[in-house]
Amino acid sequence: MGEILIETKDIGISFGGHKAVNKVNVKLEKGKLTTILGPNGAGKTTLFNLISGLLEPTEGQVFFKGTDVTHLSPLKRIKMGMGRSFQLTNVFGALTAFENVRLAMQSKENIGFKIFTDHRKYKDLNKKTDEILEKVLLKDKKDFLASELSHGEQRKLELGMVMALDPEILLLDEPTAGMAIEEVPVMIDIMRNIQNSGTTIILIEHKMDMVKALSDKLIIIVNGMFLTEGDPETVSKDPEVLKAYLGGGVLDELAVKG
Amino acid sequence: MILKKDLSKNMMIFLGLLLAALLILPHVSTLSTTTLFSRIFIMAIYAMSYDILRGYMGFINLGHALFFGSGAYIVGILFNNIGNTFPMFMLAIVITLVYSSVAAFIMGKIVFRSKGGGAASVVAGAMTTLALGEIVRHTAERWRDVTMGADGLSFRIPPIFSDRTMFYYYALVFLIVMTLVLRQFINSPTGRVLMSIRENEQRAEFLGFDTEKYKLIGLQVAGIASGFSGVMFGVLNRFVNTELLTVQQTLNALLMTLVGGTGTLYGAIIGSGFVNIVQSQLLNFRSVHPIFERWLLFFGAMYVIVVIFMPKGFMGLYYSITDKRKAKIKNHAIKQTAEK
Amino acid sequence: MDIFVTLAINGLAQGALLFLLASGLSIILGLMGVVNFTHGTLFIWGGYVYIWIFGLTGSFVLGLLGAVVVAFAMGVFFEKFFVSRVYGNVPAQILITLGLQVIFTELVRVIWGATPLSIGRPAFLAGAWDISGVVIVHYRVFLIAIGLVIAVGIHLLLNKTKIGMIVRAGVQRPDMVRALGININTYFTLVFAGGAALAGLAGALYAPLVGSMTSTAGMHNQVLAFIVVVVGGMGSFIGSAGGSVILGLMGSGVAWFAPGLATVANVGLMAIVLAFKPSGLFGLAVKK
Amino acid sequence: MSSLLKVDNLESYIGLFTILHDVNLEINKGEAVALLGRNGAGKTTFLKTLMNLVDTRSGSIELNGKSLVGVPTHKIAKMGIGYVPEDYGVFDALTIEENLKVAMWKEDKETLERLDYILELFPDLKIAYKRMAKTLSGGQRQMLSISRALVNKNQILLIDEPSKGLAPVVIEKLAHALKEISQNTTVLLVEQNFAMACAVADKFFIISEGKTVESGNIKDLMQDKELQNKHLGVV
Amino acid sequence: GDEENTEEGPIKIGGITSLSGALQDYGEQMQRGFELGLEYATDGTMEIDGRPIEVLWEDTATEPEVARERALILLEEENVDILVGPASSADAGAMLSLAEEFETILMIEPAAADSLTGADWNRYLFRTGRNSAQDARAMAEIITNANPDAKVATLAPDSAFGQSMVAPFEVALEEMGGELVIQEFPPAETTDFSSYILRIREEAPDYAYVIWAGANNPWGELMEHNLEDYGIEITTGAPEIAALRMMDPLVGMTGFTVYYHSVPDNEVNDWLVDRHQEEYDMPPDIFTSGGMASAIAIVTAIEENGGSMDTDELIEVMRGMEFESPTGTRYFRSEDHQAIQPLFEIELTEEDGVDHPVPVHRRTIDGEDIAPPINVPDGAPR
Ligand SMILES: Nc1ncnc2c1ncn2[C@@H]1O[C@H](COP(=O)(O)OP(=O)(O)OP(=O)(O)O)[C@@H](O)[C@H]1O
Ligand SMILES: Nc1ncnc2c1ncn2[C@@H]1O[C@H](COP(=O)(O)OP(=O)(O)OP(=O)(O)O)[C@@H](O)[C@H]1O
Ligand SMILES: [Mg+2]
Ligand SMILES: [Mg+2]
Repeated sequence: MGEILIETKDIGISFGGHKAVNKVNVKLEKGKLTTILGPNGAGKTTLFNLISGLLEPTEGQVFFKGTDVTHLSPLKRIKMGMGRSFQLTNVFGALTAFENVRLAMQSKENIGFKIFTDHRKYKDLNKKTDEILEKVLLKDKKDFLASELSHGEQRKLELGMVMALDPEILLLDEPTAGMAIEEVPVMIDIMRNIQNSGTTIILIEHKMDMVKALSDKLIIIVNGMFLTEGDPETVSKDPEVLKAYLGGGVLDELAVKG
Repeated sequence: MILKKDLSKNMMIFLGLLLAALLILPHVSTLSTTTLFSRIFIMAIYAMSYDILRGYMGFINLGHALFFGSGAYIVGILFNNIGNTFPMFMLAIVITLVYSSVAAFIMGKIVFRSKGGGAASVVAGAMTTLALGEIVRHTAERWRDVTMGADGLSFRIPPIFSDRTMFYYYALVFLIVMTLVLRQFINSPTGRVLMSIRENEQRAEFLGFDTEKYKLIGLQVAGIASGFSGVMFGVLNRFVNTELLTVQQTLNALLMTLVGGTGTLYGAIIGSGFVNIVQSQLLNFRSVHPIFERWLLFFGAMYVIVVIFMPKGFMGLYYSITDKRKAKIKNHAIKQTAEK
Repeated sequence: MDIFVTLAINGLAQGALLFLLASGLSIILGLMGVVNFTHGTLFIWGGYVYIWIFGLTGSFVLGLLGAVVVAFAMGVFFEKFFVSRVYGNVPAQILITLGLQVIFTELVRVIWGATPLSIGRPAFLAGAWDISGVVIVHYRVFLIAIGLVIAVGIHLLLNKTKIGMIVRAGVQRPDMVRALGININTYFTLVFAGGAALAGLAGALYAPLVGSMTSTAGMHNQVLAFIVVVVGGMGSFIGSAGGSVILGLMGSGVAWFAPGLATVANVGLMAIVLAFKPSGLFGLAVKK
Repeated sequence: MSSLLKVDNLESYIGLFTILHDVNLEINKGEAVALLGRNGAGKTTFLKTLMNLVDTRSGSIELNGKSLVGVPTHKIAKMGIGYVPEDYGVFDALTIEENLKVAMWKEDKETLERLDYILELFPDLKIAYKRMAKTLSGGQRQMLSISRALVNKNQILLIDEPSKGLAPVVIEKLAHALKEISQNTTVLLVEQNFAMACAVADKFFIISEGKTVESGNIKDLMQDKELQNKHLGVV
Repeated sequence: GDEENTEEGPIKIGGITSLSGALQDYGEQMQRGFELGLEYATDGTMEIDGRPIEVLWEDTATEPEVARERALILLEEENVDILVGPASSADAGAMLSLAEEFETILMIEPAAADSLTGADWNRYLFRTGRNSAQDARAMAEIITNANPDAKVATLAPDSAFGQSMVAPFEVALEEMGGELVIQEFPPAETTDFSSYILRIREEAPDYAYVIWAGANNPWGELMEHNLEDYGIEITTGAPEIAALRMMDPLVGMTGFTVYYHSVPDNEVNDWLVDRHQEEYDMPPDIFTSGGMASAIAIVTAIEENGGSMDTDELIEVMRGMEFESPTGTRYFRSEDHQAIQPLFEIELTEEDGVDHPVPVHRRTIDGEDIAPPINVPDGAPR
């Protein structure tokens, strides 16, 4: 096994009586693309929230690069090199697409609290922003307010923002939900490139084609508990996984029958 | 300066003419008009400081008057108790700077404790600041030996300020300088982060911005600007009472920014001009027709009309014209994406 | 000892008055999320209409009824033509309602003059019991009773019918509520007007308590209502009731033990509550 | 079969932007129709225009021969349209139960039976029945949103990307259910998941650049790789 | 005080007071009184030595900044010779420096804060109205007159107004041999006075001096707590008629008043009552009387100055000048320009056909006996 970037130890959280995540132990390797799979409500997003610090666990610990970050604020974890996207689209509605990405870039460049220099002076920042918008297919819409974008376009913007952040490890929560099928290959490309540039990606995704094409490892979570893990091929044939998550692939049959 | 890039040629000419007009104004108008304009300039800064909070940070501060009123008190108390000299004025500026930033820091620490968006938290913030503002007002009211409470503190000012025409120019310079400074602040990286916080604080935090710090800075800058305008207001009026610390005083700022257009900075200047001139005109109309003895009816109607017919204020009207041009380009872009 | 009993009873009665004052706002601010600065105006209109009708008819009940009806009608007018345009936009709400407040307060002066009008309590509610030094004023007991009736009534109305949930849903996603086939505008109008009517009732009940009504009484009472709602917890009607009682008792206590703090006690409490529990004292307890 | 929904030369706009330029389509009673197209093509805007959540500039929309243009949204809904918006439109501050209650027009036996059926379909909702909707996971929100549209007896369902965020098993179940529902209720489905679309719909329309550009039988589209490529990019 | 204006054209008086806002009522009364006062003092001609008098009214809206701005318009654009008003002490405070700057007399009426003719005094300020200290001394005088070593409690709102009424009272009372045993300051908006009243009851003073202006008042509660049974006598200054209407429970009380239309007995007042009744169909009120007094003072001064409007001369003339008023003769004390005037001891009685307790004259308190201390700053230019 390669270097472990993130490790959870018996991490868990309960809301009232409900254990959304229950003693989960995962090790996320550097440089690998790991996909977390599980039925709706399994606790995937909650696990992300625990790792990224949006929620504090009721039990267990999170380690990031060997440091115990369990009680660190999200901000500190981000500064340490963690980045995440959100399942429900979460962009700055009244700012332009460009500004959305530029802000992420600004944060990454760590310009700090400059209160009397003009933001437009940072030319290379603007250039890099344009590049990213081009990558996520939003070049033409850079002057649109984020709220004027269609849902799929907002998902792309969201992706652009985390790319600009260029973190060491990237937690992506269903980045392609609602994206046009035609663009899935582009997204796969983008993610491959990110990965190749040395970023570790952790993905939550329901699109199996994409998952199989990209993942080095799958982790299956059901009912808040770790079920199994392994390489995509093996895991996607696991009968338990089929039952709990994948179903029988009847969709295609249905379609054929009409 | 980037100013050049931002302004079209027509705009530059317009601003040049406006400045020229303002420069000769005192020589062609009555003293009371000159004073009205001094007041407009000073209130414009107060309103701009409010717009930083409201328009750029999305934070409704119902205690904002505490900075403004305190600035006026600081200068008044110094003049009254130590001496009405220019050095005391400078001292007042320094004390106001320190006081405002400390007060803003404390206010921020209390108000920004609870994070998150939603109408409920906007209201919670508004009510917390209202409470803080009221506490300051009550403190001033109780500290009667020094502040004279609601009856007010009248004081003498240094001779250098006593010429109204000269003071008009000071106020104008003050306005121009503060506008440039605040503008620069809005355009700074920090200013941009504030806008992102307004849109979605949680997201800003997950982009790696320490949102609380940024908000504190924003509040401090606004507080200081407001405090400075309070100092100038005190010198203009040579009088200060607890009225300057009331919620009503804060709401005046809100009104001015809304009339001018929130989140536009310059809107506050237009708003200050409009509101102050309307109020003064309505009082002038008393002698025209007795119905204007009930001028408050019209003043109230102005609030309502502005919100209904000019929800984005005067600057909003202006932008909607430029927007139409932009819209064309965007419509084009919609097609282009679709074609790909 | 008798002093403390007197203070406790007065505190409760004060709580009842605060509750009446805040109940309308609790609905409008808490449920609809509208920062309504016309509350104070509706309150004084209630008081003036009561005095006017009471003067004409001599009937306490007709006076109250008149106040409620007029305030309700004003509420419909405010909501339909003004407030309905600014849902979700707090600053615009503040300004538009403030404008209406200025206009309608000035109208009070035009109609009834700026001079405070005095008004006595109806004969059957005048007077007090003095039980060995403990003074219990009839009218205050009456206020407690009315407060209870209103609290229970509105609570049932909001919880046993769909009104409460529809309005809460409509505040968050008016478009979606409409897309479910509900005419949310009518709900908003009725609920706003209902809140307005309660403000009017509060004004009508307040006038006989303090013995007069004046056009300047609105602003202070309005701020007080805001404080009650925020301290109790926005969005929780019962929270407002709890907040009222706490503020009422605190008022008595502070006035006795630390009268120097009386002027800031309410806002001070609000600041503390908001700083440590922004959802208000009863914000969570009630809404599980 | 009689036409249920008929749209002609529809043009609609948001603020200063014209989004739909020329949309034409006709749906008959009892059909299940998929509306396809790339991101930003105008699918969502079309559904919103039907609900009068987006303004129509010109053209006509008729449901059972009655024009919908300019009719208030709530009245349109009451004509028997169930709507599942793209962003779920869940009421966060209400419980699951309340979300469903708000949606119900009446609480008669039939409605309650439908409710049982729904909760059977999405057991997740049943478990979380008394919980605030803001605590739901992404997929559960989608389930709730769909359920809300199903509790009433509708003539037509407008569903914007139902498969988004749902696990494959659930998509499967949903597809079955929609297929079943489409026996009695007309379904208009916006989908990016082609398999799902094919599983549910009989007919399709493709929107591009705010215009309807293709239509036909979905089986033909399944065969016609070229057409798929041109408008959907499916490989 | 513009020189060019002195001999030709009308005499311009700027009336600036609260015609809207919180003190609108006071302002309007004063306005009426002032106009009637001019009529009286000029025998209906509205002229002095053949020069017509023109009064320009401005509304302060009861806001100091507005007051200042409107005053500036009067002074600068209208070139008024003299300013009169306002109702609110804060409005007055904001205008003080303008009087000095424009070297124009500001005749303060009815704003009552002591500082206006005290710490903040300048040579252009005159006040026809009484100040808080005069009220305080009248009250102290009445109490000690009845009970030379009375123990007294005060109940006043926790505001500039309340404090400024109690502070001079304490001084005056002590000076006259009484003792102020407890001071209660409920917030101005209080609707539940019980704690404060109970504390007073515990202290068992001989008198409770209640100072209250405002709609929510303690009268009812004071009665409910039966202070009389505990040997505590309630006393206060009888206010304007609107406020008297709320004082039904206090019938029988002894106190003082500045003015009530049936209290003073002199021909100015007789004229005022008749004329006011004729014009407005109601009796004049406190601030009407004040307004009239200020008008008479101004006319008297100009006449004594031979019709000249020269400010310095007027100031000289007015120092020590006696003038008539509806409450009797007053004079401007030359040290601080405060009008020294009589106040009245009264008793509230019920009267048929009147909707409020009527103050009945018991005794006139000589102005000299209640002259307030002089607090003009030492170095102030005279
Ligand atoms: N605050 C909360 N209170 C109670 N339950 C919660 C809360 N937050 C989440 N849950 C529950 O915890 C479970 C896990 O939710 P989570 O969002 O992690 O699911 P998920 O695996 O991301 O699902 P999906 O694929 O649908 O997004 C769900 O059943 C959800 O309803
Ligand atoms: N509020 C708005 N203001 C301006 N333009 C908008 C607005 N909403 C959407 N648009 C534009 O309208 C076009 C169509 O958007 P729509 O949401 O209907 O697309 P869609 O087909 O549903 O796409 P997706 O598959 O991404 O959901 C897009 O180009 C978008 O930029
Ligand atoms: Mg999830
Ligand atoms: Mg869409």
